[in-house]
Amino acid sequence: MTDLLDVKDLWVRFPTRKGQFDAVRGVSFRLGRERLGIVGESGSGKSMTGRAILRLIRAPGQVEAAHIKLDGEDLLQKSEVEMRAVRGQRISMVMQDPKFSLNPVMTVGDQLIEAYRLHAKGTRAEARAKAIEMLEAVSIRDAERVMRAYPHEMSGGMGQRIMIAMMLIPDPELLIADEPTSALDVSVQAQVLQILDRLVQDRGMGLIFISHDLNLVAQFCDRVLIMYAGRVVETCDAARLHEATHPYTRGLLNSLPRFDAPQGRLEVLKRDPAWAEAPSVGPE
Amino acid sequence: MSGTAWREWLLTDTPHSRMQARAAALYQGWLAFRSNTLAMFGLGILVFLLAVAAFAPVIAPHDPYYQDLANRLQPLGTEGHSLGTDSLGRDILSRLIYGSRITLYIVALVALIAPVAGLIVGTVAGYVGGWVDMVLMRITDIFLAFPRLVLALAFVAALGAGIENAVLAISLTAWPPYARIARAETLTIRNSDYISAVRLQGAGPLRIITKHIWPLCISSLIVRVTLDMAGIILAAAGLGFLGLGAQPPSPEWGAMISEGRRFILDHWWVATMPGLAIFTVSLAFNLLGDGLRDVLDPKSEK
Amino acid sequence: ETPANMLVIATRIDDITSLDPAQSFEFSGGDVIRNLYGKLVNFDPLNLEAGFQPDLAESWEVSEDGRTITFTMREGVNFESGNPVTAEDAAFSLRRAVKLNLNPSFILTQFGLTADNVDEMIRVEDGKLKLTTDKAYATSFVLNCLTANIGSIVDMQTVMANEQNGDMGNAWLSTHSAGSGAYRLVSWKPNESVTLAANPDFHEGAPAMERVVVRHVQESATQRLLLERGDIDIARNLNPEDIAGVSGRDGVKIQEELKGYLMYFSLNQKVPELAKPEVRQAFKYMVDYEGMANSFLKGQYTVQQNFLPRSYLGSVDENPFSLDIEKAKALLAEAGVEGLELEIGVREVQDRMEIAQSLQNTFAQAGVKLNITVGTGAQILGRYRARELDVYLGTWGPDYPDPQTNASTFAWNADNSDEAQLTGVLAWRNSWDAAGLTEKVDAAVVENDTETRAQMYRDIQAEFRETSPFAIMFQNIEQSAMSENVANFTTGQAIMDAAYWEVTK
Amino acid sequence: MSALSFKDLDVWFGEGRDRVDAVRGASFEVAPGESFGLVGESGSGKSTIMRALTGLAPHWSGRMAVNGRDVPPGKRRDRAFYKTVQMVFQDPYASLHPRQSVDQVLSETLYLHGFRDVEPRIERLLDDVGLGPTFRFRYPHQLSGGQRQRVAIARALAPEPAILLLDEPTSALDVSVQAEILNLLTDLRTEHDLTFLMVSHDLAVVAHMCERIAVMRAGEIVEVMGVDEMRAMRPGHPYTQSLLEASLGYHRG
Amino acid sequence: MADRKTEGRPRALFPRWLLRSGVTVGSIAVTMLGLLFVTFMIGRVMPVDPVLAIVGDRASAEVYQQVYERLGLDRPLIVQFAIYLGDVVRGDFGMSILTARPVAEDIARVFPATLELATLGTVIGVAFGVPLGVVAAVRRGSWIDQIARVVALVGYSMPIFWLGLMGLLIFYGILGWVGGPGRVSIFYADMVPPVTGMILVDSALDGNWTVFRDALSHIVLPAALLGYYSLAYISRMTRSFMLEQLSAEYVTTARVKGMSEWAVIWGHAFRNIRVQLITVVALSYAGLLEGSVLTEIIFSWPGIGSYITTALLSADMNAVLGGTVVVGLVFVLLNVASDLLYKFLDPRAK
Ligand SMILES: Nc1ncnc2c1ncn2[C@@H]1O[C@H](COP(=O)(O)OP(=O)(O)OP(=O)(O)O)[C@@H](O)[C@H]1O
Ligand SMILES: Nc1ncnc2c1ncn2[C@@H]1O[C@H](COP(=O)(O)OP(=O)(O)OP(=O)(O)O)[C@@H](O)[C@H]1O
Ligand SMILES: [Mg+2]
Ligand SMILES: [Mg+2]
Ligand code: NI
Repeated sequence: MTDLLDVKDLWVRFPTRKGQFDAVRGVSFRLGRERLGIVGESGSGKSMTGRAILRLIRAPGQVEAAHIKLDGEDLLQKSEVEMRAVRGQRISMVMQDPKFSLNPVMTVGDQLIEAYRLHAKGTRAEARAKAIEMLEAVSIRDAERVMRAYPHEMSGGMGQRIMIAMMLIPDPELLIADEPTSALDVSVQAQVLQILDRLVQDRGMGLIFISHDLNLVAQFCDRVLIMYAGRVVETCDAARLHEATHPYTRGLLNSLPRFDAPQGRLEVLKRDPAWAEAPSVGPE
Repeated sequence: MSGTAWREWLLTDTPHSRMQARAAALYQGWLAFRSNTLAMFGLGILVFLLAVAAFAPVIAPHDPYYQDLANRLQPLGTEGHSLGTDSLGRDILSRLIYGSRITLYIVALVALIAPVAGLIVGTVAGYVGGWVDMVLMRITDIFLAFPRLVLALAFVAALGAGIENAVLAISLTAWPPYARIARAETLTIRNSDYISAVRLQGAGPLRIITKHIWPLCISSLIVRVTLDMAGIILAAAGLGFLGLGAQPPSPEWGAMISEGRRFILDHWWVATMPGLAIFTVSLAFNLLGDGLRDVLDPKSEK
Repeated sequence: ETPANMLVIATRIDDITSLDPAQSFEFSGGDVIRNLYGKLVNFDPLNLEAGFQPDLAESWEVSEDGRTITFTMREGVNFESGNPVTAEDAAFSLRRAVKLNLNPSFILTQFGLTADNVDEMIRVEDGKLKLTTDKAYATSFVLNCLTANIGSIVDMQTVMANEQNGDMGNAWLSTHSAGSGAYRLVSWKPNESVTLAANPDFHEGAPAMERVVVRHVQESATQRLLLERGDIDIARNLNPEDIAGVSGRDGVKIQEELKGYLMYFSLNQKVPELAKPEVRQAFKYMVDYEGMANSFLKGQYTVQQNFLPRSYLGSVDENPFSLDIEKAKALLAEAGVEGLELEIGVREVQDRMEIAQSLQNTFAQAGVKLNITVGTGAQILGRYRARELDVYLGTWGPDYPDPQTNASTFAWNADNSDEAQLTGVLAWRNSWDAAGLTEKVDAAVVENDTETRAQMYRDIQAEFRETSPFAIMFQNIEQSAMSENVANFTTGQAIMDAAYWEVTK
Repeated sequence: MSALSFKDLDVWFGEGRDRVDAVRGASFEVAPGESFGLVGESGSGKSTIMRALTGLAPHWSGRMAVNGRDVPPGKRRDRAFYKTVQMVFQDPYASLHPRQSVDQVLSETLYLHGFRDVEPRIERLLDDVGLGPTFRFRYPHQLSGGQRQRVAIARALAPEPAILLLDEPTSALDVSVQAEILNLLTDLRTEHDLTFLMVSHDLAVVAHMCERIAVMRAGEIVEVMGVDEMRAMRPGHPYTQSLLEASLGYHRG
Repeated sequence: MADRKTEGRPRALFPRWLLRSGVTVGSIAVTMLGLLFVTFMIGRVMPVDPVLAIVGDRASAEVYQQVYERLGLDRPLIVQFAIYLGDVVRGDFGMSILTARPVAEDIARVFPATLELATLGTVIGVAFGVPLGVVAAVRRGSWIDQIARVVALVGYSMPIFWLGLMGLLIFYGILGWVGGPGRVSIFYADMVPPVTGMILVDSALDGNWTVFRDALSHIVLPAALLGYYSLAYISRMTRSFMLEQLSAEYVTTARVKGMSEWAVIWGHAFRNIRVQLITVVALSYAGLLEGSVLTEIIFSWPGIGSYITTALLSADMNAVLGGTVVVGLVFVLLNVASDLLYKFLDPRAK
């Protein structure tokens, strides 16, 4: 069986004043129809990895990889026009910051309808119906009103759900969700995760779930990549995240304050320069 | 110290003194600027212009005021007058060279007055708000709504013709847009956390405006000013065209163009050469402005 | 390209402020009015040298005492309204001009006419018009004055029908015509155009050009392009370079006419150094007359160092001064003047600014520093009239075709005190007491023998040339460029305004 | 006498129909030396209480007192007030002037509070917040989020205040950095005898830092409780209950 | 301004929109009043003598004095201003010295000419400037960007009369492609009844297409010239607005959806700069309406710019004041209109 996604030796480079900066360095992983979590501290290259898959790194950034295969087709070989058919239709991405990721002067409805009609040849009414259905699916109560509203009238949490709805409309095979729940209240967060969960289980969608929140990833995902300084330092089954061995992962886990019991001091991560140097942990 | 050591010292992320920090910030800005070839090209032109202005007496082949009525309106490439001569037989090249002084003078003066006035009005209006804002913005509107030429002409007419007054007049018409920009910028800055933080230290409005808001507005103003330079030179030329700018026989470029206007059909170079000079300078300022925008825009800092 | 029965002229008409002959006092306004109104006496456009000729007055007689002229009116001439032209209309027109007391009224009031006595002095008897003056002026002087536009005869009934607030129709007549001339006014759009339509009943015969359009075209280059493309028949404001540019062209001809106005500079006698006779003399040697006339003024100005324009009664052709820096220096040294620094006021007109720069250049050679102040006409004139300028560079145009017009301003100053406010008198503006010329001018104006009178003016000018603080430099030549097929167009030369009714194409 | 006392505090923004009542009838006391937490969903008015106290939210009514002294109405506060009460903002990226170096930020603060021995104080402050002297001349863009937050804390500590208001001091930071900052705050509190009023929506953080906690919802304080009660999941109000339950994490259904 | 207490009044008396528009109208009025006052004062302190403008160079002191008093110049300034203000409110701008007719009538004649020219110029400027700016931003740093820059800068830095005369020489003088200076050819002048004063509109209304074509051939060149000038400004501003939008995250979102680049640029990014663009366009339109004196002079276009300038140079203060008021009003109204559009187009502006 071919994997849904097969990324091999992915590099993302930015030229800067002080020479070249590698945001992602040799990341390789495979993804089936499952939930893959990517965690790591800020700036570790999580979002860049996600964007690189869609070839959305803006110049002067460059993407290099041995291959990025989606169902066996190498995305890197595709022309920009062919890529357009992949984006949205086959791979979607929920962007990190909903506040800036929605067009401020278009109504939510228009943006959702647009997402549908880019790939499906349906009528506007169909698109509308689908949009409302998706909004309701992400537990937005007043979908009709939200369709008419503008992004700035939405709270951060609603924006994030709209973003998710929008990206799910074309029924992608693979969804990359970049911190999709960070702005959500804990209760809504649960609902959203449930939706994603169902899509993976019922429809066999692949999901890359990027997050800060180690506990959440551990509970929600099947597998986890832990990134540090553009590399994958460890990969493990989500359920066994708490048994992770890499000192970085352990450090992250330990530095969390605990709700259930008081602690004196929190443990502080001691960074080891060697972590950044070591090669990425890959599937082979 | 060797060159590389200097570089190292300047490029450090961990400066050790205020001076080094300043120098490093400047140097990094310079590096960013330098990598922009076009901006460097613009800068080059301006440096050249400065040099020309400074060494005008050395460079100029003739006295810019020397008249030779028998030798008037010589075409381009005439022996001894490579850019020809004007209506009174004066050497155009020499006049252009000397004129660069006046052009620079105008540009420098307007650039000093208009943005500063705009900055003060705009930031005060934006920061203080309320009726102060109302009053200042109404005044700004009034000046903005004035036909510019009327205002400038009236001003020049009231104070008499002459380059200083022309400059003052242009400044008087040029400040309102700057005030608008500064105000808009101030409005976005004034509620930011870092301004709140200074307020929590008990800083007064004057201090906040001058020490905290100005430095942030200045960069966008600088960019805007460099983009407006061509306009300023031409506005001065426009006044000159109406006889109200630089007084004859001063070789101000705008005045030269308007003198040459009479011969444009048969002796096109008389007006075109100073026109090209203005074009070059404004191109230079524009390229420079674009480059500065990249360097100064905080958003581009990573 | 222009229709055969239509004459299209490009010129600058932005100086027109009124087309009421009792008010209009500008060049372009004069050009229009000349074609709209008949006068008692008038010049023949095609024979200006002949002097004034009968027009609406068929003949005239001068009384014994020389103070009253009786005009017999021509019969059968009608105004454009159809009303006949009568002596009553003529009397009304002249009285009206005196009573309105607008800019040009001095041309009539200098004969002792006032609002109070004008009904007495101008009267109609037996269908004849009688004009009485306070002194026995030279008849030629009086009649020359009546050829000025203020002597236009307007249609009394029409004008009074349009009176508003006792303005004797002034407001209405500013934008309408009520005359008996070759044309009537169709429209005057300020800064845009003046359109005239032929008066088919014109007493000298219907004009060939049924419509005349005078377009306001500011730029010489624009006028030239219009002419070259055939969109206009005549371009009146081409500068020397554009004249040179079109003169070789097929189908274009240049017509040169000597005009009346003079280019001069004057020295304010309030400046002590300038009041010295040697200094006044010296300045006249510091001007590159020939150089300017042959370069940037080429073809448009001719050297003239006397206050009467050539072709005026008594005009002389003696131009003794030329650029002579050494002589000027010697004269300055003689007067003990050195390091003189002066301000010259100039209007923002290109040729004047160039003249000023040339003066600046030659003055500097003689050791006099000249600072140029450029300003709008109103600005510079204001200071000139207030006697504030050290040196004034400007033009002067005669107001009527009689030597008195210039003599009375250049060489006449009845009271040189500041309080006198004789702001219309150039000698006064320069604080010059006219050094005994005043009386001579007064004498000349009442001399009835024309040759004697002419000689008197020649003498005045000889003295004036040497002693006055006026350095008269040039007389204007108007170069009109026109399509070759245009014939009989005249701008009126030195004494008159343009006339269109003889034009053919 | 309480370090901070709020009584029937109403805070609102805007006028007329635009009016938003951000805080309604809030009352609570913070004892000297205590660390008091404010939790609640986003937009419930937590930051607004702090902003009202420091004069950054102009419209309020009710009573606020610092060390027993009533805060005057309006937004004017005297310098003595700012010497007592200081605040650390939520977003370290927004709370530092982009064109001022650490040195400038701190020296200006010290200058404004009338300290003349600026040099040694800056060094000590940097030391206090765990930044070496090497950071002194850096500009914000040369600092990481955590480092910026330390500078912000140093700035707040500069006038030697007794009371520190902390508005989600770690929510913009990584978990690893969060631990460092929280440790730093704990240390500083003991060292300088500080009183904390701290806002966060992360219950674990609040639980870690505070002794007592007020739960806010829609501008109102629904409950004030001790940290132990919270840990023991014994809320007195249904909203607190749901908050607590949700924060336990996601369970696959 | 004193704020009257509104306490105790039922709020419903002042619905929000009424209050808002009241404030708008009020601020327009205040601006206009200020404008009038400043212009008036300029007119009076200027050392240019309005009397001289009327009586001319040769007038005697007596005539001068007479006119001086007729103009009311002997009265205190503030009284003069009050009288003037009263007249203006009644729509009476007084008589122009230069044209011997009411200033209002003059303006009604010259303003449509400028309006026609400026409108067409703006249309041209927008039609070419916006795409140019967008392309320059999208292809930032490429040769297209550089060319766009040079094209814009030539427009910015070559004096308009230079371009104008060269244009006339080439397109009219040599090629004969366009009509010459002036609004219509002489023989078509006054052929269509003036309704709006804009010949293109009037001839279209009249159905007289010959005149329309002729007028069009006359207006294209000056309009293209003004258009070029505003193109320069608009394209530079468009470029900088677009650059900002193109780096925004929502643009990436649109790409994620699989939109074509073209749709991303025009459908998303461009939508966000419309508001800013409108302000810029309004400003440049106002600038053109203010009258490009030089263009008007070169093309013998009897517009408001040269009207005001001529008036100013001749101290025809009534005309200057009237012209300034009209231009100022247009400016303020354009401002208000662009604000309204702003509110309409940008949902964030409430
Ligand atoms: N245009 C750019 N030029 C240079 N470096 C960049 C650019 N964009 C991003 N980077 C760098 O790439 C690295 C990876 O960024 P990325 O956004 O993937 O981090 P992240 O793991 O998603 O962090 P976060 O949790 O904060 O979202 C960061 O160090 C960032 O500074
Ligand atoms: N300047 C303001 N103008 C109008 N409303 C405001 C303003 N500042 C805050 N609000 C409103 O006041 C309410 C409380 O805001 P506040 O910032 O105190 O919430 P918070 O509890 O701190 O939320 P968060 O956890 O998101 O920081 C919100 O509804 C907010 O929209
Ligand atoms: Mg990210
Ligand atoms: Mg908050
Ligand atoms: Ni060394």
